[in-house]
Amino acid sequence: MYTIEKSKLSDLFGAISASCELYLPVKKAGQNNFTKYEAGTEYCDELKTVKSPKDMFFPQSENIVSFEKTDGKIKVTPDTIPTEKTVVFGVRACDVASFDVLDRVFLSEPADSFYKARRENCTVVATACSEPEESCFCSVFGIDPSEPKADVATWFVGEKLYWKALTEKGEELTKAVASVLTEENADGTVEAEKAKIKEIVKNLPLASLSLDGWDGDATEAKFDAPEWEKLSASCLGCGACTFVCPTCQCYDIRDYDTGHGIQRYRCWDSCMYNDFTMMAHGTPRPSQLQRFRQRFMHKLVYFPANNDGMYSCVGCGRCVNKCPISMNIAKVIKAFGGDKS
Amino acid sequence: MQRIGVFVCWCGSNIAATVDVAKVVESVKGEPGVCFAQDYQYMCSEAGQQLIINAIHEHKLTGIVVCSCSPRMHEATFRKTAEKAGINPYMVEIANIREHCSWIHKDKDEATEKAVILARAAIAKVNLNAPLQPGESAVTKRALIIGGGIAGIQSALDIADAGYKVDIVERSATIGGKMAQLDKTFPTLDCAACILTPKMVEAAQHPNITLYTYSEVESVKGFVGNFDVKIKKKARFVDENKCTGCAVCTTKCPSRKGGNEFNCNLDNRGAVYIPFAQAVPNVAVIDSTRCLHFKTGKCGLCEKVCSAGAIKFDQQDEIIEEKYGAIVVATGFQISDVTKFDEFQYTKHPDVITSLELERIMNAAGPTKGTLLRMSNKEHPKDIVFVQCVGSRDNTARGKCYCSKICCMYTAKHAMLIREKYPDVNVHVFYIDVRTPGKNFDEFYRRAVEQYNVDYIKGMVGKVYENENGRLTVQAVDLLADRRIMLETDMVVLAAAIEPSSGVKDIASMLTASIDTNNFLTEAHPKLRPVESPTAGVFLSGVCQGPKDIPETVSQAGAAAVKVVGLLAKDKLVTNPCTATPNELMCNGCSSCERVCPYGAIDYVEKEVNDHGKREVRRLARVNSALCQGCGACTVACPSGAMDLKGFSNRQIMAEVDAICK
Amino acid sequence: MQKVRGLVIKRAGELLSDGTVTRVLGYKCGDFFYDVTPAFFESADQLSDLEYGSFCGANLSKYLINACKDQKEGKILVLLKPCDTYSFNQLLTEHRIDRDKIYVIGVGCKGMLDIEKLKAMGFKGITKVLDNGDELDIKTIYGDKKCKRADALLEKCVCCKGKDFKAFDEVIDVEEPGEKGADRFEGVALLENMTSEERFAFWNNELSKCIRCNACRNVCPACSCMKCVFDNPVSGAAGKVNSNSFEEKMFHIIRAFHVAGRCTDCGECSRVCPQGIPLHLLNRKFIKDIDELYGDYQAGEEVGSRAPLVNFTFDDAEPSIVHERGNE
Amino acid sequence: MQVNENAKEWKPLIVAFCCNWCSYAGADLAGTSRLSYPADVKIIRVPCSCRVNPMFILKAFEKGADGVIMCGCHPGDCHYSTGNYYARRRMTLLFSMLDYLGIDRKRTRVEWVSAAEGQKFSLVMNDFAKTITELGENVKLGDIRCKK
Repeated sequence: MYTIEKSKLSDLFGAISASCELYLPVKKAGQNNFTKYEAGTEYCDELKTVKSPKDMFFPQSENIVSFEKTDGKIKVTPDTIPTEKTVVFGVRACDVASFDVLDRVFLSEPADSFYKARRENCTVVATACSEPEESCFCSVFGIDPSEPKADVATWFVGEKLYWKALTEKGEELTKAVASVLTEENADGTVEAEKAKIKEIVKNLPLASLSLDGWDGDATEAKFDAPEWEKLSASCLGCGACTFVCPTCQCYDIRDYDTGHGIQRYRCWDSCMYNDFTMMAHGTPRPSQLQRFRQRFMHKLVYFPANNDGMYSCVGCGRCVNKCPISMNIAKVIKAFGGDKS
Repeated sequence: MQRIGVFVCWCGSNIAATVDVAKVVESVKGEPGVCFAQDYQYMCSEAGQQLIINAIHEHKLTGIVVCSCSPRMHEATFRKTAEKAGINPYMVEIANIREHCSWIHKDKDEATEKAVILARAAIAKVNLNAPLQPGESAVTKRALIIGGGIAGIQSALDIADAGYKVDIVERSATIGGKMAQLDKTFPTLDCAACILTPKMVEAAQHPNITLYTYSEVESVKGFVGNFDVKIKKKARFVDENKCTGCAVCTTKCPSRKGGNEFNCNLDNRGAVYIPFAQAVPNVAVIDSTRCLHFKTGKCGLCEKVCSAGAIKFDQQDEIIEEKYGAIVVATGFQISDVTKFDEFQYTKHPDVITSLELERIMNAAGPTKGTLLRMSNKEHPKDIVFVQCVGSRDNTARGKCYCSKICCMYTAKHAMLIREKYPDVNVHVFYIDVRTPGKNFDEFYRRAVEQYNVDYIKGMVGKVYENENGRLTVQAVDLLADRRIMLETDMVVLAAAIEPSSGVKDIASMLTASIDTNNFLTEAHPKLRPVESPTAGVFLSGVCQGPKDIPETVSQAGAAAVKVVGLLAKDKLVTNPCTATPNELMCNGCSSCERVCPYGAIDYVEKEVNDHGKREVRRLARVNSALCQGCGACTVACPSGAMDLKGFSNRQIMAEVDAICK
Repeated sequence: MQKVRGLVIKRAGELLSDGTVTRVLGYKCGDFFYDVTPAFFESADQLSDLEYGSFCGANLSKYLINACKDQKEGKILVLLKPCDTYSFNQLLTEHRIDRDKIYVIGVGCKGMLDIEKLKAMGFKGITKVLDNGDELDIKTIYGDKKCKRADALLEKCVCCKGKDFKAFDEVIDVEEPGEKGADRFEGVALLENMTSEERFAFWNNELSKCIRCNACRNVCPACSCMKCVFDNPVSGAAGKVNSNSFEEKMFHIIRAFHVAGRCTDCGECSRVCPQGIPLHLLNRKFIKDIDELYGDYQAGEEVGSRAPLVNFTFDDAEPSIVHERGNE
Repeated sequence: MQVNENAKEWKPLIVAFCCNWCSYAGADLAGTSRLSYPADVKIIRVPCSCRVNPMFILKAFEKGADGVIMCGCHPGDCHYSTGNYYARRRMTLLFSMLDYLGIDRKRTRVEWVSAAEGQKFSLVMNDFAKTITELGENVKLGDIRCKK
């Protein structure tokens, strides 16, 4: 176990960013988002970033290939696979868990080479949630915010940050920044913090959500349920939930005419959009009810069906906070009777 | 994908001296869609056109780009060339490499580079061109004239003489309009009735003209060449075919309390009346608001005295439906409300009158049988004051910002007539400016001043009030002498501003013709199309378009008639194919486009659409391509881009932008 | 507002029972006090879930577009706050909704609260907010807190348009008539007074947060196009993402331009933006320009009024006025 | 933006939207009268200034234009009677918004040029090109992918 004074965090960030790119939660124009560290950047200790850290590995838009026409021939140039070493600091347990969900999609064969490279090049430093909020329900998905499972786990207690490497990558990073850390036997302090967090988590208002009835076999039971109509009635069809969600992984591939060629890029897409998976004949889900149902069925039924029962929700609660009309996965689960309280 | 041919013209040395045409040809060969490119000395020549035709055939071209002079010069030429070769004429685009390039640049490299870019933009556009077909619509060979004053009568006569049917709709009981009320006309001082009534009779007797007097236009639907109009023929309660115009009923009618509009209410008429002796048609009409039979159910005297049996108390309003190819608006004017100018005592003193009232007083058929008398005591006046610009050139809320144009001249006329007939009467005229731009107008005015000693005073009248002796005092300023004047007079005549007739707003909205802030109808172009309304098929005649005197009105009426004849002479109208067209799946029916359309070409229909399997009834914009002129205002007003313009589509223009910014 | 809620439930129940309306469009309470969801209620017994409290900022008028189109029988009762009635009128002006199918209850409002502002004040784990006159009692999992009500108002309520209903069939209001809010153009003027470089930096900072979730567009009652240009592959402007600073700006400029003269300044765009971008500053800029250049105009004040961008006068200002005024 | 390879000198790219009835004809007259203006100006013909969608202007900037100018008939002389009045309002508001976002206000302009004003057309284009050259390359409003 290592420690560093909170007041000396900038030394730590300086040390990390000396050898690689560091991303961490930073408040810009009033909002907390993962941002690249530059000297002077201040860490924001708010619980949640607006966007999840998923665009560390799966950016909102990324160029994949370009085409250029010269002398009647088309030249195809794939964009280069990123090689920068990165560290992302301050990832919460739920977001760490979301990487497992994304890995299922992007690393299963054929693996996505852009995602794979970014994922392998990145060391994840997680931070325990000392003050979980009312919208959090990670415990429902078996995630323990007091004990994030990343390359390095950290805890803010009092005036100190406690640092513990959990993987080889974590050890390596620890070694690289050892000069600014202090070795200290602080298991007692950290254990006490964990116990405190666990107690708060137990009593969170959404902790009573129950996933009974939601699994890979629930398609028939849930698909034609009358609840969907009421739940989706006020959905605006925007993509706020999708884009703040750490596990949503749908994308579109588009071409952009640069004037001197075509740049093909991929970008996040949202199943809530009315042009999602638009085909020549139209869209397969013409109503908002169908699109709304798709999003939740995917997270709670189809994804577990294809991924050994893993849900594609980690209970981060971002959608609870950000949906313009306050409709969210917690309300969906409850509407189907999933509340133990 | 199009198969595009690019033809680069040398224009002798006009282009070739500054633009390396061979390089342009080489550069465009790699552009998308281009499968043929060639330069030639004179593309517009017979040989050049043949070269294009041959290339179209040989290379199976679907679109062509001509890099040459301005499209304003030869676009039509090359469209015809394309048509001759069997491709749609709208598959031609011109890159203007002469006026916009070779003629203004000296550096050959620079000019060549620009020519290539302009050619590329034209190629990008042609790639998105679609064949366009001009539409056709039939023309109903009948015209409608709204308003039966001198403007309407003149237009009707001219159109009728050209051999077309014309209907005149006039809301009062006779045609003739304001001119019939006038005594004499400037600058010749001939009698208005003497020159007008023959025209009225001619109109009534013309085999091609139908008169609908005491009638109003109820609704107008349709568009140029195909207007469907409903005309309401108001009940006269007199059988037009039986009435002989003997006027016995009008003298016997016991209800005589109401004013006589023809004499500006300076005397009274019966409830059954003929507006004036030379009325056309010379048929009585019963004013049901005044008739005792309608009020009490009794009386019926007129019915008893009518030997022709023409009185029909049970007559009903009648709706006539007719189709027209063209409509002329000739709704004329009215005297604006002078009661708002109370400093002149118009509402309080009977000797303060408007100029039109003076016309009636001076007229032999008027309330005083043509003798100039004070209306207060029927005595001969010694002094008369004329006040100019009452309400004209007045930027305040009660006035009109414009010049009424006719007042200076008719005041000079009045002054002269009075001095001629009654040399003992002193005439004073207060004016801001005397405006006499017209043939023999200034001479006329100078005669009033020099020969008839009319006292013209530059200055405005501030106030008029009654003296103890019953005469009026006029308080004014003489601007030239820079002094205040107190003038005692017997009569004050106000040159009230003229304004478009009441009801013109309703007519304009029925016709979707636009009106300006003063309610004058707007012309399609203030200089080049002054007798056409922006709405195709609607023409303007007389004062409804702006203040004017009789000769101007008559000439405009003739001009409008020629435009109508030009339209009716066609069997079919070919419509501009570059019109706006809405994408039904994207249209919201929000009405933004309709509001900016200067031609009233857009309306809305409730229509079922099939939006990818979802069927629903939506409110959709519909463009009448016979009316649309292709300006594109609607395309930008439309937020969703549902409205697009053929020939200049969003995609085409953006493709040009892209090509230029490459 | 508890009192208004009671009256609304009672009246809505009556109107449902006597068949005047068949549906009620209102707000449904959620797990916390702040997470109300717009919802339809189809019978009197469902109304127990109807909420009308300090977090009912959502403008319900846009839902009427779809509700008027579905084939369901009967009228829709809708709850509209004074400011919402402007949007309602604007939708009527644009023929997007059918007045005959709608029964409007105007509900009184003393200003709605902004959960984001409370969070920004540092309150964590908020589970309940009690309205206590000028003060708020805030219950959180980390203890009870207090703050001034005025400090937690939504931006649109800070600049309240006033308590007049511009459209209604009946009104339920127990609040004292209030004053109009602060000058809504203050924020715009502040930016106008900056230098061009400062403004550029400000907007770069704000708009770079945009994740192009389209929440601002989809919630906007003026953005009621069947198909948005930004979703239309042939419009030349389609895009799903802000791939760079140009797209961020393009989307927001065009969106603001398309609603210019039609925007009632209902403030929904700013309220729903997950990244807290002050989008109202764009719309209000257009409104301020329109007011200054073409005369005061409030969209939705009057049904059928002619929006400034589909109107003109002969002596309108020339575009060069932009180049001549203010700071470079 | 175009780079003249030989001179290595930056040249601005200016897009001009000209109404068919007045300004385009004015440009023709400038040509006929041999009144020169920089080749950086490229004209796109539109039926009326009211056809110019703000999107076209932003599109031009996106693709690398350094300045955009729109020319129409003088107010009161519109071939379609009212088109330029609508265009005037649209452009005023658009330009004001661009300025509000901190984008160089001088990169956009509206000029009314009649078919008889060849001289004015040439003067306007010379002046606008000079302004844009002084402002330099447009960096605030372009898509980075379009840069060469």
